[in-house]
Amino acid sequence: MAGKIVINEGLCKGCILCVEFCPRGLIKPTKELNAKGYYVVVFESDDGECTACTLCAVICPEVAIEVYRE
Amino acid sequence: MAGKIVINEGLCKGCILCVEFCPRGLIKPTKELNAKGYYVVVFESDDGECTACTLCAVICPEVAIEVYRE
Amino acid sequence: MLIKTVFAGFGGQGVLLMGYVLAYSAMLEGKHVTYLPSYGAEMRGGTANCVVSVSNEEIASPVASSPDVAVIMNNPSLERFQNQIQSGGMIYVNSDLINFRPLRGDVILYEVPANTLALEVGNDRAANMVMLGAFLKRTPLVKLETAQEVVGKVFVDKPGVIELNREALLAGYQSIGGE
Amino acid sequence: MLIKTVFAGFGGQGVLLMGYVLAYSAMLEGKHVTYLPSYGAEMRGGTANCVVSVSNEEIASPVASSPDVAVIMNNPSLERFQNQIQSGGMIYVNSDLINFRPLRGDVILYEVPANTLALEVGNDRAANMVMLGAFLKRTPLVKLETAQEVVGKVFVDKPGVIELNREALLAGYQSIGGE
Amino acid sequence: MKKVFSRTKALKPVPFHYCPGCGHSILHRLVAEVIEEMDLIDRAIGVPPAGCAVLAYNYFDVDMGEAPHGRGAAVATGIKRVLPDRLVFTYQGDGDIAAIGTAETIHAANRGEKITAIFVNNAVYGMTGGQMAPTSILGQVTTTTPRGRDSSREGFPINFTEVLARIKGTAYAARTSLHDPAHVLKTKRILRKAFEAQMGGLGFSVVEVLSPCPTNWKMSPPRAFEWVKEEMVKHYPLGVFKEIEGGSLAD
Amino acid sequence: MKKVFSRTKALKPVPFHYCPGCGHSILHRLVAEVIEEMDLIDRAIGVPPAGCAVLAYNYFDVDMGEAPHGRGAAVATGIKRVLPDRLVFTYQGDGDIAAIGTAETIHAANRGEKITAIFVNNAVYGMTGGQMAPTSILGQVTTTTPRGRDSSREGFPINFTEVLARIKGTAYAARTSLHDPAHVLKTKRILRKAFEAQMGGLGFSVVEVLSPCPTNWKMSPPRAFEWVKEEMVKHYPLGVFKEIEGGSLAD
Amino acid sequence: MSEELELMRGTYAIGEAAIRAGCRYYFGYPITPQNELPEYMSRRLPEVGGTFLQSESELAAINMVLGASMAGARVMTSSSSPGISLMQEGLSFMAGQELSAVVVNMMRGGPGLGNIAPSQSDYFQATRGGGHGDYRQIVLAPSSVQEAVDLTYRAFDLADKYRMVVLILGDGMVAQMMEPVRFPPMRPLEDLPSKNWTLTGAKGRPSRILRSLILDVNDMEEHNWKLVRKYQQVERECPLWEEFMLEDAEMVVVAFGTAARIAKGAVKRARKEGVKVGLFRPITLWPFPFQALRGLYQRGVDTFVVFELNAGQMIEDVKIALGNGPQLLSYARPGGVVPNPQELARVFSRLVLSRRTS
Amino acid sequence: MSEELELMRGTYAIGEAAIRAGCRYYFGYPITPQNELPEYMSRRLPEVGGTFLQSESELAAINMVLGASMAGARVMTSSSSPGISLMQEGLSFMAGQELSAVVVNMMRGGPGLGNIAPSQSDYFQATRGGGHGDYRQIVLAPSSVQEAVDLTYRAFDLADKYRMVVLILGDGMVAQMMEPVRFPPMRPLEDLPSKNWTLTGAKGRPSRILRSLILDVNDMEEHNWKLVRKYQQVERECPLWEEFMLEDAEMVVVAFGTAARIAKGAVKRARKEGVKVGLFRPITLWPFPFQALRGLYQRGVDTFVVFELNAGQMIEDVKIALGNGPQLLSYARPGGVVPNPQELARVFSRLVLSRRTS
Ligand SMILES: Cc1ncc(C[n+]2csc(CCOP(=O)(O)OP(=O)(O)O)c2C)c(N)n1
Ligand SMILES: Cc1ncc(C[n+]2csc(CCOP(=O)(O)OP(=O)(O)O)c2C)c(N)n1
Ligand code: SF4
Ligand code: SF4
Ligand code: SF4
Ligand code: SF4
Ligand code: SF4
Ligand code: SF4
Ligand SMILES: [Mg+2]
Ligand SMILES: [Mg+2]
Repeated sequence: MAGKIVINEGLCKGCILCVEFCPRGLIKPTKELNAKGYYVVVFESDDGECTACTLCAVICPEVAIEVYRE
Repeated sequence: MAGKIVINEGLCKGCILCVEFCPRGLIKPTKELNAKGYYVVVFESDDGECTACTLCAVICPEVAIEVYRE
Repeated sequence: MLIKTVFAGFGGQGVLLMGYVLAYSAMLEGKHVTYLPSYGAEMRGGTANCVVSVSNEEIASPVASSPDVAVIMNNPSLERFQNQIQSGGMIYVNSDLINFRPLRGDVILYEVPANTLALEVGNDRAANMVMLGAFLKRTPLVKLETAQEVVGKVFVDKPGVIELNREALLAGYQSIGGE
Repeated sequence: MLIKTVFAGFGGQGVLLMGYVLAYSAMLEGKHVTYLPSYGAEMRGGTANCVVSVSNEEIASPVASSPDVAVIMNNPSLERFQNQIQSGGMIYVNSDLINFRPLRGDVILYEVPANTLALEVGNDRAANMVMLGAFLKRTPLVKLETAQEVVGKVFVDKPGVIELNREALLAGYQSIGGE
Repeated sequence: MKKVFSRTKALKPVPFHYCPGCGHSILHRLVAEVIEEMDLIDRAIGVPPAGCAVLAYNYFDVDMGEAPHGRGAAVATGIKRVLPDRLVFTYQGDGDIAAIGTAETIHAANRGEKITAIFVNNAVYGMTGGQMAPTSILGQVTTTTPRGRDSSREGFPINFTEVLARIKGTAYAARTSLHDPAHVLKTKRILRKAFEAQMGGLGFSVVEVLSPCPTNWKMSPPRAFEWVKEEMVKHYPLGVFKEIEGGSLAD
Repeated sequence: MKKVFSRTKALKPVPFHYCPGCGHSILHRLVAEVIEEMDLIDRAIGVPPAGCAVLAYNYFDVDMGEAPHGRGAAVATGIKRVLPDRLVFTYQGDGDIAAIGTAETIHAANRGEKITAIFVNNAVYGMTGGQMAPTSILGQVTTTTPRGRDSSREGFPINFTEVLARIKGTAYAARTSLHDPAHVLKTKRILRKAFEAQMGGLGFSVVEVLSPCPTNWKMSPPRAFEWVKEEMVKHYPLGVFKEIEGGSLAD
Repeated sequence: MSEELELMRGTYAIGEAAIRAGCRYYFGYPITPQNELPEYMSRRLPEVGGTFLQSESELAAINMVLGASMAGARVMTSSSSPGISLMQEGLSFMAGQELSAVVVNMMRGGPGLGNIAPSQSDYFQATRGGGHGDYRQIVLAPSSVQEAVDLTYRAFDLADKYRMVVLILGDGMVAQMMEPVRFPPMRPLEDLPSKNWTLTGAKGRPSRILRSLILDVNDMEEHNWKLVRKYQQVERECPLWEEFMLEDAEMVVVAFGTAARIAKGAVKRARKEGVKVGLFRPITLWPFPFQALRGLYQRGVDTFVVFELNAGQMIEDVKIALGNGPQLLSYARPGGVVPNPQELARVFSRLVLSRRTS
Repeated sequence: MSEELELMRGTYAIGEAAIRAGCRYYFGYPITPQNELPEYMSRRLPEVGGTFLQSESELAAINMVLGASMAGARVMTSSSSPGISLMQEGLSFMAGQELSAVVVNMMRGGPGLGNIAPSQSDYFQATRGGGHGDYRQIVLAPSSVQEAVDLTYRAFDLADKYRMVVLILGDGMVAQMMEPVRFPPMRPLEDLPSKNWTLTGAKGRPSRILRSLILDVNDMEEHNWKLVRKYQQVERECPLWEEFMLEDAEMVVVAFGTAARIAKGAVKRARKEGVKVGLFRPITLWPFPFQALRGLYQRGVDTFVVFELNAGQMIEDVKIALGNGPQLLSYARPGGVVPNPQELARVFSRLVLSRRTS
């Protein structure tokens, strides 16, 4: 059941809702600005930590997250 | 408790609601037309029959009935 | 010649129908015709009227501020229209229901006991057609036969009453003396 | 001389306040002035801007299709305004937040590390006043002192931040070299 | 002999223009009587509707100001906010209040405006000649429902007073009827309650009155009164749906 | 690896213009996903509002036709009566549906129009800059209630979905929220129910969605989501208020 | 229905003409003096598979029309002055979205509730657009029941051709009066022009948007100019008018609708008394027949009287048409008063007389 | 507040001016670009014992205004184009009932939703009455924040004096722009003119009726003529305009509001290049300053350009004023585009040049 996510930085608006709602705490805010001027977030996970539960994607307002499962 | 009513013929529109609702049946339709062209009604009562219950006046849409009591 | 007739009475008396039969007949006879009913708040309280204009030429106004002829079915309508009629015009009154007469000397008055006559042919609800018949005698804008034909069209859904109404037209027509 | 300046950035960066302090100062110095903020849907997504026009004469249009000067607080605003500035005009950028530079050679660019300087005087929320101070050095539409006076009026309900903002103005002013 | 029933002086001494047997006439008298009895003739301001009662200002001997069709609640809001100590009431037909005036009425109620809506439900658009009203009952033939009102096409008769009763700012909401003298008398008591709720500053009050329209129903007046009793009351139960006590509106 | 979450093709491949953390964006995706899953992309017609979602037509990849502010239900009625087999939905803010659109919405519901209203309750007028909405809660400071909403002046937060649930032509009425992923998922299931009620011809359906507006609430997105959960849900209980089964609407 | 003459009132005739033109949807709200039109539609539309819906208000009605039009239908609503005022926002939206529909306004007298007598006081509203923004609607003003039929029948084609709202502007007289009429044939729905812009679900084509919001000012200007060009095309292609006894007229009466009908009678009367007067009757009020009217002036007529049942509205268009060359007089009767032809003929005679002596 | 100069945005300034003029009631509904006016009123009115109420719609707002006006208050509402369209029925009623109020329209571009940029495309609606019936409203068009203050202050007196609605017609520019302003003094409520027609309860006087329904056509006509006479009085007494650099102008630009402001800048620029152009700025759009404009023509100006931020609406009034004598040109920019003075100056130069050569 291991998974991973891919964040589309261009779409991200830095709302950090994914950060807030990832039950495993795998997404982190950064001080990186994207082209639109938002601080993007990063997925930081060791293999297997992400369960591909999709909750981050479910809450992401920008449809910026894709989720993959083994 | 004897009473009587006075019908203002000029106001009467011949709807016969008073006729319908007088519990004592003291008001009668006629074939008399008033100036506006309506068939007026008459109060026909022997002394004491009318109880001055005011129901005829209460239902009369035209405020055409006044009620008197001994 | 342009003749404007007002038909007036209570709502239930079929005054609009009188006008309609006249107007329809005029159309069938190839005349120019307009029919203008009263409408809206004017009808509150149950009175109704219509103005039928018949002419050989295009008709300018369907309104009649002073009609040539009035066919009147009740007291309030007579009160309202008696002084509007053209000098030299005609007033037909339903003498069964109207208990006063116009004071004017410059109009011709026809008294038609319309309810009585209608009862005689079978039903006093046909009093309107009696009045129309009487009207056609002295205001021959259309032929009696045309009106009778139209009655057939108007009551196409109630064939039972057609004959009655035709007879009522005739009774009214015949009730007025002279040619 | 009519000078139009656009102040632009994110909503929270105090860009409207920069413009307001400039406009107010110009008013106090007896100049003609207009201040036109962006409004409505334009502000959705959190960006904001305003145009301040200062002149010795009546001002026709408060709009600036090509401003003389731009004071820019974030990337998207620089992208949007960099090509609108008059040839020969000036662009002040907050070099702490803006990670690219306009390609044009025909404008004068001032880089102001506004957040850093603001932090130095006490709080990086005063970055806007640093930018305004810098702006006033090379675009001396009003005196620095006037702007500092206005800051006192603007923050009359928060006296605690007045001094900070005055110092930020000064820090910005001094950050730009030359006279 | 003592006069025990005579014309209230809150009505001007002029005959009504309404059709014979029309409920509007009865209700006018009741409203006027209550205004007189509460001694509010010189403090009442009425807002007549577009509808058969459009000429209500010819009858009520109090200040009256016309509203566009359906906007009575908004107009009354404007008056009342300027003159908070006056009695301000609207008089509205079912079309007026429950069709075109839906939004204004619901929001005046929701704001708890201290006004009273007198809502005459005659199940048709009377003035315009008997078209379907929002309150026309299922199966009822009107000039715009020649096949009878059908819920799948024309929707349902709307119980608007119940809707208003559930709005928070409503202090008093009741439905009553005019179909016989007893109900006429009851209607009067209910009108008084509604006015009292207003003058007590409790909130919005509404009284729906089931009222015969013999003309558009094409019935004799006695038959029309019966129809109210037999058909309308079935769809529109009588009663007081809400009555709050002094001060209890605040959340 | 298998992709288990990707963008629905009922959304055009363009970024949203909404503020960071705005509920509109989430809800757009949900609606689009349901349309795709029900295989209605080529049979859906949407009616966007005036409101922050005015540009919804830039995102939904289905036919979209604009309505004047508040008139969504009337516009959708017009569309649906012409094309009875299409999915017709409105997307409306709280101001749009529950203030200016009150009458149109209630009467569309009352007629049992086979349309679905998606009603985004963010307790403010978002697009115009954060004025009081009919749904603003008591005490809430907005740009037109600088002292906080006070029921005696500004009336009560209106529970409009409950009002609609009690209207006879309503087949489905529910309130849901976006304040965490679980509720987002639940919202999607409820949207599907509402669309199914429509396509099943059962009547009017409405889904009220409690939705954060970080910008006008002046909160960070996470804080705004919390506020929905803690404050809004108190005033606006979640749940299905009405759900009728096939054919049972007829009286 | 047959193609014989029938005696019909204006409202019914308009309803029937609409149905024959392919209209299958009617949304509206009662108001005198046009109640018989929705009433007719409520009976008749279901017979032809159409939909009649009595809306909760005029505001709802025009927005239902807007929706039905987006969905591609031939659709109609009708009302009278106050109700039409309530539709102004919707009409502006329909113009912005370029939607077609037919709207009937049977005008009444006075601002506010006024009265229900024949009147023409919504001329400004109809021709200038009572709603906001730069837009126009085609305004057709019948003066007989037959013309009401013919113009209504045509209105739907115009509405579809130009993607515009067409307004039939009448009054209680045209609405209530019965006259003999002959109907044009029933249009089979299959023969109606197809539309490539409607919202029907994106089946086999990209999804569509119909909207009036255009945030970018340059795009908005472009859109407005596009509308203007369309309106200019209509101004070239659509003006309609009637000329009556104009050949040798010394004075021309300009009047439309009911007023024109009365004026025609008055012209005939005045002619009998040797007064050389003629009638110019705009049938389209927008586009106003400027050219044709100007032509009369160029042909030498130097006195014009504008007769209208309002306080003087169309006279502005006549002024614009004629400039300050000719003598321009106003005979205006606001409030529902319909003078009779005799009275009007006297006015004309007096005017011509005073013109001769001056 | 002091009588010093303040830097204030148009919406706030209008709100403050209204309060100083004695306005204590505001009913309105949000719409861009004038939201800050209701917002200001929501803060400020309670401070002076007044009432701010956010209504459920513009329809409700105008009818609340109608009610408050009947009750005798100085009352105001404000909106922008679509919202003003929704008020047309109410405005017609207010005219019929002769009620006074001040209504602010901060216009936006395009029909329908359009956009929120500065535009002048509600000129027709404002000056001809978008509602039904024969009626007018006084229309004041400020072109600076100070003028917005002065006109608003005056508007309440005009409204009371003539028992009319006074419309302040601006746009996003006037609404949103800040400029230095000086406020007139606060009017004590006791000093406001008393009214003998309001509904306050029939205490010590006969009961009163305020209505617009007048069923009898002759009475209705009488009422309409009474309104017309009042409007004629306003036409005599109230026109306002500004003349700028007209003395030796070969060409006159006619523009109002925002457009006039830009035009003034353009005139100055063009003058610098020797182009003899001047500006005529109507301040009251109704009554339009016909006489004054005609006077210019009589003084010999033979070329007029109408510059407006719409597709060409005021030009009709200019045509009516000038007839077909002078050369009349239109420079119209619909949809919210505000050209800059430079651009406009070029247009003027070109026009004057072509005039000289032709
Ligand atoms: C805006 C507007 N639309 C329509 C009308 C026409 N109209 C007048 S009264 C009325 C409805 C009357 O019905 P109701 O409110 O039930 O009152 P009733 O006459 O039955 O007492 C209508 C539609 C109007 N005056 N104004
Ligand atoms: C007739 C009309 N009035 C007002 C407006 C301005 N307006 C646009 S959106 C809106 C309300 C937005 O609030 P809401 O419906 O709650 O949607 P949100 O933006 O919060 O999603 C208003 C008042 C308008 N466009 N049209
Ligand atoms: S899929 Fe689940 S576990 Fe993985 S990052 Fe997203 S929220 Fe965290
Ligand atoms: S939820 Fe989406 S938009 Fe928000 S921070 Fe995470 S990836 Fe970015
Ligand atoms: S008072 Fe009573 S008893 Fe007497 S007539 Fe009237 S109803 Fe009959
Ligand atoms: S109730 Fe009144 S109006 Fe009716 S018949 Fe009796 S007296 Fe006449
Ligand atoms: S139509 Fe009906 S409601 Fe109207 S007055 Fe007549 S009976 Fe009364
Ligand atoms: S203002 Fe609020 S509702 Fe509108 S886009 Fe921003 S967050 Fe969303
Ligand atoms: Mg009714
Ligand atoms: Mg909202």
